Amino acid sequence: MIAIFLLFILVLAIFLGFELIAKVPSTLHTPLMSGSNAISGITIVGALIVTGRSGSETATIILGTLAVAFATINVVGGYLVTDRMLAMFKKKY
Amino acid sequence: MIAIFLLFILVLAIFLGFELIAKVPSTLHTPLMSGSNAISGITIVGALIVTGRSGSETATIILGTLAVAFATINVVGGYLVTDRMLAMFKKKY
Amino acid sequence: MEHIVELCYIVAAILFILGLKMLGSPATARRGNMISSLGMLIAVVVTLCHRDVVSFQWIVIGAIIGTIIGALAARLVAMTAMPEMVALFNGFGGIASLLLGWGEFHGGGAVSWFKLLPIAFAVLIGGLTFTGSLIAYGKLTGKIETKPVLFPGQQVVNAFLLLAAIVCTALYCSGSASGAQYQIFIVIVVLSFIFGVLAVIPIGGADMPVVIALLNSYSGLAACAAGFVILNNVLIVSGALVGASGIILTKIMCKAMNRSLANVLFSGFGGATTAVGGTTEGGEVRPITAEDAYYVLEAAGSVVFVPGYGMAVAQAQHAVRELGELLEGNGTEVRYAIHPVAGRMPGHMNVLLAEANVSYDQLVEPEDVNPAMETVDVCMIIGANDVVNPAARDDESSPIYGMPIIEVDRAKTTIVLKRSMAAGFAGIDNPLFFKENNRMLFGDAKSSISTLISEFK
Amino acid sequence: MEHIVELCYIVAAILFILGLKMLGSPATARRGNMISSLGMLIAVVVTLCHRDVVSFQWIVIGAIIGTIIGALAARLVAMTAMPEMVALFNGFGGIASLLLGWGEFHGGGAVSWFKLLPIAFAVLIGGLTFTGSLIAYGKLTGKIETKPVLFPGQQVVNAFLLLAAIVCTALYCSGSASGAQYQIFIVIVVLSFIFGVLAVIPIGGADMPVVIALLNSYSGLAACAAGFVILNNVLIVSGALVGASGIILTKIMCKAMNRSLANVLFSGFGGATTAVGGTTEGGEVRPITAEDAYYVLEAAGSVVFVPGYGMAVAQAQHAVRELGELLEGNGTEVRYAIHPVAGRMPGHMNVLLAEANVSYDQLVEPEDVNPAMETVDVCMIIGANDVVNPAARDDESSPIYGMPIIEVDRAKTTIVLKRSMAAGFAGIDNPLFFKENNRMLFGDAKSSISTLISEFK
Ligand SMILES: NC(=O)c1ccc[n+]([C@@H]2O[C@H](COP(=O)([O-])OP(=O)(O)OC[C@H]3O[C@@H](n4cnc5c(N)ncnc54)[C@H](OP(=O)(O)O)[C@@H]3O)[C@@H](O)[C@H]2O)c1
Ligand SMILES: NC(=O)c1ccc[n+]([C@@H]2O[C@H](COP(=O)([O-])OP(=O)(O)OC[C@H]3O[C@@H](n4cnc5c(N)ncnc54)[C@H](OP(=O)(O)O)[C@@H]3O)[C@@H](O)[C@H]2O)c1
Repeated sequence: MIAIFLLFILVLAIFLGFELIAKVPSTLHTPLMSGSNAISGITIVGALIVTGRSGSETATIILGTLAVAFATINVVGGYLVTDRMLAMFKKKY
Repeated sequence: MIAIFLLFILVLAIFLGFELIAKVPSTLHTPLMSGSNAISGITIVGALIVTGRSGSETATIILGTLAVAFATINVVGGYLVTDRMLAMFKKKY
Repeated sequence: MEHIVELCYIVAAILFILGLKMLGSPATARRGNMISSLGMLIAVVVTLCHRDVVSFQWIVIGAIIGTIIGALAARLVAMTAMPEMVALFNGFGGIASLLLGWGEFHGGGAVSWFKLLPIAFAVLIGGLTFTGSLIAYGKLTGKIETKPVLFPGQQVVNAFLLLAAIVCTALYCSGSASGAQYQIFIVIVVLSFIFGVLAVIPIGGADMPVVIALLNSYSGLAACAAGFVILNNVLIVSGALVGASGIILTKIMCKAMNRSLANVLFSGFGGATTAVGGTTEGGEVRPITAEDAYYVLEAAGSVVFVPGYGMAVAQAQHAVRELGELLEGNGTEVRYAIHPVAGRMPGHMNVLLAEANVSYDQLVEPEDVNPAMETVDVCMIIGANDVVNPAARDDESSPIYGMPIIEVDRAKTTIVLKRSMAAGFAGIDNPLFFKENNRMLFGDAKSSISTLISEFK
Repeated sequence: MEHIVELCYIVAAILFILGLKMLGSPATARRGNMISSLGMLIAVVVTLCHRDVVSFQWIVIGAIIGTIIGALAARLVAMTAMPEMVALFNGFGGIASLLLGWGEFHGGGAVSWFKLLPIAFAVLIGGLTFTGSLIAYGKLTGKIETKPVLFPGQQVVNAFLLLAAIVCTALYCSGSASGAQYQIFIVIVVLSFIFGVLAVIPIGGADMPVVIALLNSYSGLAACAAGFVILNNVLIVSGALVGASGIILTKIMCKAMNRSLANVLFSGFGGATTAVGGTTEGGEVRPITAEDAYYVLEAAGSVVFVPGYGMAVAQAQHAVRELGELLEGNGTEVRYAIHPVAGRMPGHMNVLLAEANVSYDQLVEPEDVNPAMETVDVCMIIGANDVVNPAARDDESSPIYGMPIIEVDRAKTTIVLKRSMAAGFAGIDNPLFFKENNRMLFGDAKSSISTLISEFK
């Protein structure tokens, strides 16, 4: 049953994603690319759970820590770089 | 946990609904109104389950049958009337 | 099996979504509606295969009755009676949610607040939608007083009832009144009916389209609540889609009328205003005969028709189309400028003109026609009033100030077709009628246009 | 507690959605990005409060390393190096999904196919995204051969590897190879890496932006798969949003280049084409000196700048802005026409001009500037080539026929700034250069414009 719910959520999110992104003007496509890239760093949530679980083997912890590090680069780098770009988009009067 | 999933689905569907409907041009607002009204007849699914369950009391069955009848009017009437309207929207060349 | 049923529900939801998406363009709208109905069919068929559903006798009876009534109603209704038809269907959706909730409660499946609360919501919203829609139907067909019904202490009564509903719901959900739970439930049902009536009677008949859109949204919410009652995904998704759609339509209408939703719901608009109608001040009015109007049209290089509520009253859409074709045959460029709230429901004019077979690419929106209005030779205003009132643009003290209009007063010539100098829906003067380049062609729109047509032939 | 965590995940998902929505307009985009990052923060914090997460030592180490690297990279990267930066970050997202899947598998929580299959997907897509992104990064920075690397039998090798991956995944999920399951898992990991390499090496360096958008979409799918591994809503929703975004961007780019995705991925475009570059036929070319160009600009009432990849190469955006301001001071109307695929990534020109402080309301799209092109006095084409090639409109035999262009050839005068008669990205002739009303201002765009600026002062 959980699988059904997750599938339903997936389907809705895909439709929503298409509707949202199709509206972004080409002006903003580069920041959109890096901004959505940052969102894909959400795997960090999974990495945290795998790493932080009690009683894991060393190998699991190493894998988890690497996952945390890489996902963090993706998240932090992605958001910061997007912000840097967007900070430049200004309207003058 | 199921409540959480359902809530998540609700939230996504609301966002999706707003994105979808906001794009409909005013030309089509009347058919949109009756078309979405027909969709709200989806309660028929619930009505069917309540009515068709085994070993229900008479009162439940009466309530369910009424629900089925009303929901069917909503569904059948709504879709047909929308179709009648939309059949008139034509482009001439 | 269970899983297949659920997967089919997902498919049904996808079809609803695709259907709504395709309703976004006239070219695909009809197919969109069919796809949406296919989704409904799948949802129904699959539910009948559900393991819980074992006895079909009553289902068949209910479904047959519903199908006959629904199909007949959809067939027989006149295009001009669309608003009231939608209101009625909408009410039926609401009562279905209420009955579903009641059946589930009576069936006794409900013990925890987790189930009782959604039932209470389904009943409250469903019942309110039902009676509210019935009142709206009555007002639109003129079967009940269309003027706002206001009585002293109305707000107090409303507040008291709201409190009662909250208390009842709390008692009922907490289960602390176990002996009287059924009685309390009935009270909630009755309260929901009263709510619907009280919410709609203070609203004027002309504001009913807004009310219908809002009630449409409520029927979606009721379906959502019903979805939480029987823990069903597809009800929740469809309900949310409908809820969103109703709210957006409400917002669009309020914005186009330049009024807040609160103003529509609570102000009793349309009660006092009828008195203001039919004023005279403002200058000289220049009437024109159909014959003279013919000469003006005959010489025009470009004509824009601006239809309004009067075209619906006069049922003049076919005549208008015929006139338009004659003009085109004469080498005149013909367009139809449609204001989003012309008429009495959103997209009203579009439906009427579509019925009369006007190609939808001849219809233009105010934003597209306004900028080049100076180049238009003749604007024919057919039973429109508020939507072409320049006071909305110029007169800050006007109640409709700020409402976007079709700026026909900037065209070279305007001809207004109406029966009298009476005001329109908003009940206010229209300075356009007194402009120097405006002519009034008095009389029923349909007969005026028929005369024009006969001049052309 | 559990429920609160899940509710917070819903909030995080809502913030992502709102953030993406706000990215839809330049005025709100920055706030949208912040809202999205707030969602991420909430998701992370709440996960740390999750009852399963008990030891923090390694988490802190990983997070600190990641934050330092990420922040430094984001700080130090030059605006022109954005494409490769995004590629790199993207690859890191992919490897994180792979490692997460691996950790979960190693942790032994996985026994049923219901868990094993998502792990296999997370690993396959994550690994492919990782190596593919690294190759794309290498190609963009010129660290590896940018030309398509094609070898005989490539398709056969790919098909064989795909088959191997399917077989391994099936074996691994069915659990029928219980003794060798770990070995099979490692084979899947290796295969995923090989896939990424093989998928990207046959694609030319200039097509990398499309590849990056596609890999971006894959990293979203990997996150989705990871979400199914740990049964987490927010991963699924965010992954789906990113997946959709990547696919739409890919589609937009392909459409603007008038090529199919299959053509981009498999045709080895850009390998042969460089040879075609620098042709001569087509008529007489009229060079112009900066001084003469100054007189033309000085006399112009309206000027449209059309930047292209050459502006990025020459880093001329600041000079362009300065020239634009001088012209405005001179009473000339100045606009910037931006083609969606000018440059080497979608929106490339917008970012550069924004960096140079050009107000975004001076930027216009092709659809807006084309209709009134006849009224433009001078079009300054700054290192653009394919996006202004009239062959795309007129010459059915041209490989770019059908691609929408900025129709500068219809302007009164055009001045093209480039270094030679060499072709652009598509490697084809540009008839524009031989038109009578066109002048070529040869030389590096930045120095040409600087000369123009000094003339103005
Ligand atoms: N569309 C919606 O969704 C919606 C919803 C709620 C409210 N409204 C409101 O409705 C109004 C719509 O504006 P509108 O310009 O379309 O209409 P209007 O302002 O209500 O004016 C209609 C005019 O038509 C004339 N008329 C009536 N019957 C006629 C006939 N048989 N032949 C010729 N003329 C006839 C009337 O004048 P005579 O009596 O002199 O003939 C009247 O002035 C707006 O104020 C809008 O805010 C619209
Ligand atoms: N934006 C995207 O997302 C994307 C993605 C993939 C592919 N593409 C493709 O990339 C192309 C973009 O078109 P485009 O018109 O922007 O560029 P282009 O057609 O590639 O032409 C760029 C021109 O700039 C000139 N140039 C290079 N360096 C210069 C310098 N320092 N100073 C002056 N001129 C210089 C080059 O000529 P010289 O060598 O003679 O100076 C060249 O002809 C399209 O074909 C598009 O399909 C775009």
